[in-house]
Amino acid sequence: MIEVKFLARLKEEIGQDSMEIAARDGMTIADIKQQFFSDAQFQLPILQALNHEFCDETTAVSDGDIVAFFPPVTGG
Amino acid sequence: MIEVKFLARLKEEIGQDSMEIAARDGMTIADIKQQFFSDAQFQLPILQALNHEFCDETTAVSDGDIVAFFPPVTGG
Amino acid sequence: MVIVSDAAIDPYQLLANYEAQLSARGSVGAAAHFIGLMREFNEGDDVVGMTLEQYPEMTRRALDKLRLSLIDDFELNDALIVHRVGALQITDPIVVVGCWSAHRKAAFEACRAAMERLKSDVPLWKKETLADGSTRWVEQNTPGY
Amino acid sequence: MVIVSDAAIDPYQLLANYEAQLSARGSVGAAAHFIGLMREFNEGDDVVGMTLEQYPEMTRRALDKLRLSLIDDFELNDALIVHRVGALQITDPIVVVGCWSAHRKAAFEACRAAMERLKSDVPLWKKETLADGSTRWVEQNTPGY
Repeated sequence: MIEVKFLARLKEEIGQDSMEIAARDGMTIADIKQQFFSDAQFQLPILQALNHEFCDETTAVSDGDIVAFFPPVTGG
Repeated sequence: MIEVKFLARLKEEIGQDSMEIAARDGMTIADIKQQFFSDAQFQLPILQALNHEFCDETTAVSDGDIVAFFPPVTGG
Repeated sequence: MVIVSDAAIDPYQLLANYEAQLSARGSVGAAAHFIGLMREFNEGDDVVGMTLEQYPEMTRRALDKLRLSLIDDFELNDALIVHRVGALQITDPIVVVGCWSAHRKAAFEACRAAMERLKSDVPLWKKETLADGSTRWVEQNTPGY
Repeated sequence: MVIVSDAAIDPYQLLANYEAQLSARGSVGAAAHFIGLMREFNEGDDVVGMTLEQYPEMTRRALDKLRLSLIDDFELNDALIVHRVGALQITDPIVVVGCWSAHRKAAFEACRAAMERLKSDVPLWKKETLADGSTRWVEQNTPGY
């Protein structure tokens, strides 16, 4: 399984902070993003992290990974 | 009279921190500078202030003024 | 050092304490510090409160990485980054960046770069409460340059 | 505020106290501070002591002018400049510049500009004591940009 996390505004829009999905061969971050954020309601850009490191959409994911989606950061 | 002050390295090189000189018609800072610092022993540049404000050499001086000479500043 | 705090912070106490324990203090000629404070306005609106959300498993790691990048890139003696999370009030310090170096150029540049990197590389999000009780996510950062 | 002090100063206490009494604190979103500290080396030599000479009738006036120029040029909420004079020891703070503004860009730029202006517009001179007991006037400033 892959743990998918949603943070900040996305957590509110998705309505929960994480869920698990099944890993598939050749799966990338973009595949997961498509699954959750294809609706127009989601403002772009949406950023992502794999196992707590920023990454880009083309990054491959596999069983046991933790993927997080979030809006551009606004700390500081 | 004009009070002439020497600061920092110039005070040491002149050997005193101030002296008085007579004011003359048409006198400028450059005239006083020439009087004290024509010797090669004095490293240039030498900066100046008139009545506690930075000024340039062409500034006119008159009776009662306070003129100060000093090396480039190195505070901070 | 990196600190993520859900309680109020005292920037000057943190900076003073951290500086006091620096090794090789005699080689430090410059300290440049930045403190971000909660304003009562943003993008033209009155703001009465703010919550800073983090990605807990990632925030500290990202701040550690940022701190090491500053020390490396600007040859600092040391750096301190402290960030608030949770509920903040007007005038509360949000972030503290402290940079110590031999000469002022490096400290100034590192401190400013720290804030830009923090605003792109660290998973933190601000949610503001406005005067009418409504809330909104801050969508973009004020330009730093 | 401007302070010229012939006694040791505590930069963090000075900054904390000054910030606490700022008017309209809720409009302050950024504070950028610089502290210059006495290093144990300069231009490749070991330094054991330093004396800062001033032009007493002029120093404070020049610092006041500098402070007002910063507030004007960078639209600061406020600024604090503190400078030591007299005999300093290794690790002693020499100068403190505090800049408070609505957004970080102004505070950063004002703080850095303050140090450059201070190093050209304020009548202060450093005299170093080297390890062998000899003294020398500092002839030039380290580049700030």
